[in-house]
Formats: sequence, structure tokens, C-alpha cells
Amino acid sequence: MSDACKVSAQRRGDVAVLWTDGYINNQGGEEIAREAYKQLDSGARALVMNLEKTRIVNSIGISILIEVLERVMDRKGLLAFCGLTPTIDKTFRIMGLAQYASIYPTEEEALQAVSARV
Amino acid sequence: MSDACKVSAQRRGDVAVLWTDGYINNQGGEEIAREAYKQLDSGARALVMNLEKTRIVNSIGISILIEVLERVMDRKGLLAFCGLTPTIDKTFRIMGLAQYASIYPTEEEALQAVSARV
Amino acid sequence: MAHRKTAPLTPRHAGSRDISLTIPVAPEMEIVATAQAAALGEYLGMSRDKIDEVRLALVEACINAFEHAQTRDERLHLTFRMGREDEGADWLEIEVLDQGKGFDHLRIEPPTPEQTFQGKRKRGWGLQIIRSLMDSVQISSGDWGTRIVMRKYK
Amino acid sequence: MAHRKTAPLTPRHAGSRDISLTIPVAPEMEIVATAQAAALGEYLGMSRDKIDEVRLALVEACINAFEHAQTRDERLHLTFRMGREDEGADWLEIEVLDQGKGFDHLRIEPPTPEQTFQGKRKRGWGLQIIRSLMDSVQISSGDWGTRIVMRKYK
Ligand SMILES: Nc1ncnc2c1ncn2[C@@H]1O[C@H](COP(=O)(O)OP(=O)(O)O)[C@@H](O)[C@H]1O
Ligand SMILES: Nc1ncnc2c1ncn2[C@@H]1O[C@H](COP(=O)(O)OP(=O)(O)O)[C@@H](O)[C@H]1O
Repeated sequence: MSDACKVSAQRRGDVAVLWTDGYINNQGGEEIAREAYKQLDSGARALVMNLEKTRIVNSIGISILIEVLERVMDRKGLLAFCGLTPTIDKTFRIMGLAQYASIYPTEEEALQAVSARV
Repeated sequence: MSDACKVSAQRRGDVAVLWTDGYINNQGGEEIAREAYKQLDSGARALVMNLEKTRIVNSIGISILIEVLERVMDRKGLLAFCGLTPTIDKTFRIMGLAQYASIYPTEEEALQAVSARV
Repeated sequence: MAHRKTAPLTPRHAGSRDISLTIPVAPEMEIVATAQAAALGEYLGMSRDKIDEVRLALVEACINAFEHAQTRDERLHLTFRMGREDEGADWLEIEVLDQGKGFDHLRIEPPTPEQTFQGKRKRGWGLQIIRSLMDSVQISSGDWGTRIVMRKYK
Repeated sequence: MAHRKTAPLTPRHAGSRDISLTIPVAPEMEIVATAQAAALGEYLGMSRDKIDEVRLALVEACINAFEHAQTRDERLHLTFRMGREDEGADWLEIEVLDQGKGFDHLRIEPPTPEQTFQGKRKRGWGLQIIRSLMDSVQISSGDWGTRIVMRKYK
């Protein structure tokens, strides 16, 4: 099924960048969580999630992203999002994800901001 | 309605290039015919139709394109198509449009070919 | 069930311009449904961002029915309507009807970000998202099932 | 009408995995219908070109009903089915049902490019295109209307 969300990641020092491609529902969210925990477990202290290739994140997907955020916060790490469509940005704000994680327009800005803080 | 086909044109000496954008049905076909006849009436001797921004041409649209082709042939002019998706190419071949008009992969090739012949 | 009503099991007013879509209760079918919403939004000339809002609201309404409704027919019945206000504003309306167990939507407490972050329960945002993204939302529910009618202006 | 049959006015075998779509008989609604075909083609992982072939075949089936059928209900009833052969080949099947006047499809003469170019009649290619683009096509028609069932393998 081509709608399934694909997740890829790359490590840049202390920071791991994750890219999503496609619909983030429960499976997509779990895919992201798996990759995020793998990165944290192997020493990443900050995560940047670039969602520019995702147009829909449903509320189940967001609830999983919130769990990831809590885990990151427990470890005193950082989580930043970038590449959000206006609708995804709006939904992140409604659910309060924007209060606890930072949101940047571009990957560059997100990387700069978290690199300065880890 | 955003599905309506948009047609634009530009004159390059004896050759007029027409670009379509969107679904070519009866209205789209008539839009193209109108622009084509305008170009012929103002002296164009060859038409290049670039359909790269069109993914569907229905059989009514094609029947109108065939009328345009006949009018061009009556005037001893040339008509070339380019930028066809495989499906549009296939349909043009089924209906025989490909027997009477030339089809080129790119606009450049179409322009070169017709310019050499007008 | 708090709201017992006579069961209006056919779409509200099946006008001849309506588009009806019935999908099975199955994973990812909500995304298939959004293709219809997107096509109609484009037909009306809605902006891509507004279309995304409609799509997400529709996704939430569908997954609610998939997750909670326990539909008797294992299908979800969608009706799409387009119209224009007197002042000229175009709208797209989507009705999502399930023949499930229903729920008392007036007794659903709206969640807060604080509860979501402190607590164990991260869910419960679907209806809230639908209300935030659409211009008007009507819910009726009973033991005949649940109907959500939501409208977005162009 | 040559083919009088008892009128099977509901989709052939309405399985619970079917997707049904009803559209009004109105200009450009055929394009709205193709959005559904495209979404299901993507769901199956069909190539973009094959999806285009399915979309065009569906467009032709819809405009035939719009132009010729004189439907009694001014609606067109589409059913989408997905399945897999024993050998593992996925397919998408689309049924287009109109409740119109029907026609004798066996007596329709296939057009030729020569006739099309010499003659005044440039039309008559719809069914030919459908047959060329889909892997299998079944037509049944009577005074109850017309049903086309067409299948494309992934
Ligand atoms: N179609 C439905 N049928 C039955 N119950 C529903 C339906 N939609 C919503 N509900 C009930 O309303 C509650 C709140 O729904 P919602 O705000 O979408 O959040 P969530 O689905 O994450 O719980 C659900 O937990 C469920 O109990
Ligand atoms: N759904 C239908 N209802 C009634 N008649 C139809 C239908 N589809 C096709 N026909 C008849 O079959 C003929 C051939 O159809 P087609 O090959 O699609 O070409 P065209 O529509 O261009 O004439 C039509 O002219 C019409 O008489």
C-alpha cells in the first residue's frame, strides 16, 4: 500500500534527522517512534522531524508523536519539527504539541536551533 | 472549476506552440481549437501542441483535435504533438491521430522537426 | 443511549446533485475517502490548505466510526454535497453516517493539552480537531448510529 | 432492445469490501469519479500509467452514460472492487451501472481511423478505448439500463 508512511533517518553528531513520507496514522506513528527510539538509544540527544512529505497526520499519529516527545523530555533531550503544512501546524497547536516541542519552518533552521542547544 | 483545461500559445515565426493544462474534454478541445484557428488565421503554418500538463484526453476531446488536424491538412499546414503521457499516446494511436499527425517526445524535437518542414 | 431518535438511516436529503460514497470499515479506507473530498474541493476551486483541513476532518470522522462505532453493516456511508450561499460563498458539506452503537456526544469532555501531556490518555482529540478545522459541524447519534455533518466554505 | 434480461439493478455481488460511489449526471462528474479510481489504484500500488488507463476508461464509460443513457434517476452508480488472483496478481474492477435506455452493444460497429478521418462522424470510439485500455470488459444492457464491468490487473 503506497499510502503507508516511509521513515528515513540520518545522524549528524548529537542530532538525528528523521524524514517522513506519506500519511501518518497509527502505523506511521509507530514507524516514526521506532526510528526515534533507535536514535535515542544509540546516543542521539536531539531529534529533528522533517514532515515536508506528509500532508496528513491523524490524531492517533499525533498521540504517538506526543509519546515520543515525552520520552525525549524524560531524557532531557530535544525534539523539533519542520516542514509542516499549515493544517498539520494547526493540528499540532490544537493538541498542544507546539507548546512542548519547537516548530521551525525549514530543516536548516531546526538543525541550527537544536545544535545550538545540545 | 479547476479541472477546466487552460490553453496558452506563443508564436515563433511560422510556428505556433500551444500548451494545454488540465483535462481535455469537449470544452477543453474547443478551447484548443479556438486558439489553433486563431493562430492559423493569423498566418501560422505549423502548430505544435505540448500536452505535458494534461493527463486525460477523452474521446470527445480527441475528435475535436482530429477536426483541427483536418483543417490544418486542408491548408497544407503541419500539426505536431509532444509531451504525451503513455496513455494519451496510446489513445492517439488507437484513434489513428498518430497516423496523420506527428508525435515527438519533447517540444524541442517537435519544433525542430516542423521548422525544418515549413 | 441518551439520544434516542427515530432512525434516519438514509442520507438527510438525498438531492440529485449529491455524491454518495460507501466504504468498507477497513484500515486506510479513510484515505481513499479523502480522495473524493479532495476532488470535490478542487472542483470548487478550494485552496490546497483548506482541502487538507477537510481531508483531515474526514479522516477523523472515519476513524472514529472504524474504532468506536461497531457498525452493523461494516460500512461507512458518506455523502458529499456542494452548494452556494446567497452571498455567493461556495461550500462543501460531508456527511458521515455509521450504523453503529452511537454515543452521547454532549457528554464527551473536551481534552486539554495539559491532560494529554501529563496523563496516560493521549487520545480523545478527534471531535475537537473536526470542530476546529471545519466551519460548521453537527452531530447526531442514537442507537441507530451516528451522523456527522460538516461543512467548509471555500 | 435486443437484450432483455431481468433487471439486476443492484451491483452484482455487493461484497463488504466493495466501494460504491454514486455521482449525479452532470458535466465533469466523470473526473470526480476518476479520483476514486486513482486512490484505489495507488492503494494497490498500480503504476501511474496504468492508473491513467483506468481513469480514461472510466471517463469514457461515464460520458457514455451521460450522453446516451437518458438515465431515469439522473445518477450513475459505480462500484469499485479489488481482488487478487490465485497466482497473486492484484486487480481493480470497476462497475458502471446506469438506469437508462440501454443499447445493443453487439450491433455497434467498431470505428476505423480511415472513417474517422474521411467522414463527418468523428465519434464512436468510447467503447473501443475502454476495451483497449482495460484487461477485461463485460457489457450487459437492456431496457433496465447498462452495466459495464471492467478490470485492470496491477
Ligand atoms: N462514530 C462513533 N460511534 C461511537 N462512538 C463514537 C463515535 N465517534 C466518537 N465516539 C466516542 O467519542 C469519543 C471521543 O471521540 P474523539 O474525540 O474522536 O476521540 P478518540 O477517538 O481519540 O477517542 C470516543 O472515544 C468514542 O467513545
Ligand atoms: N450507457 C449507454 N447507454 C445507452 N447507449 C450507449 C451507452 N454507451 C454507449 N451507447 C451507445 O453506443 C454507441 C457507441 O458508444 P461509444 O463507442 O462510446 O462512442 P460514442 O459515445 O462516441 O458514440 C453510442 O453512440 C451509443 O449509441
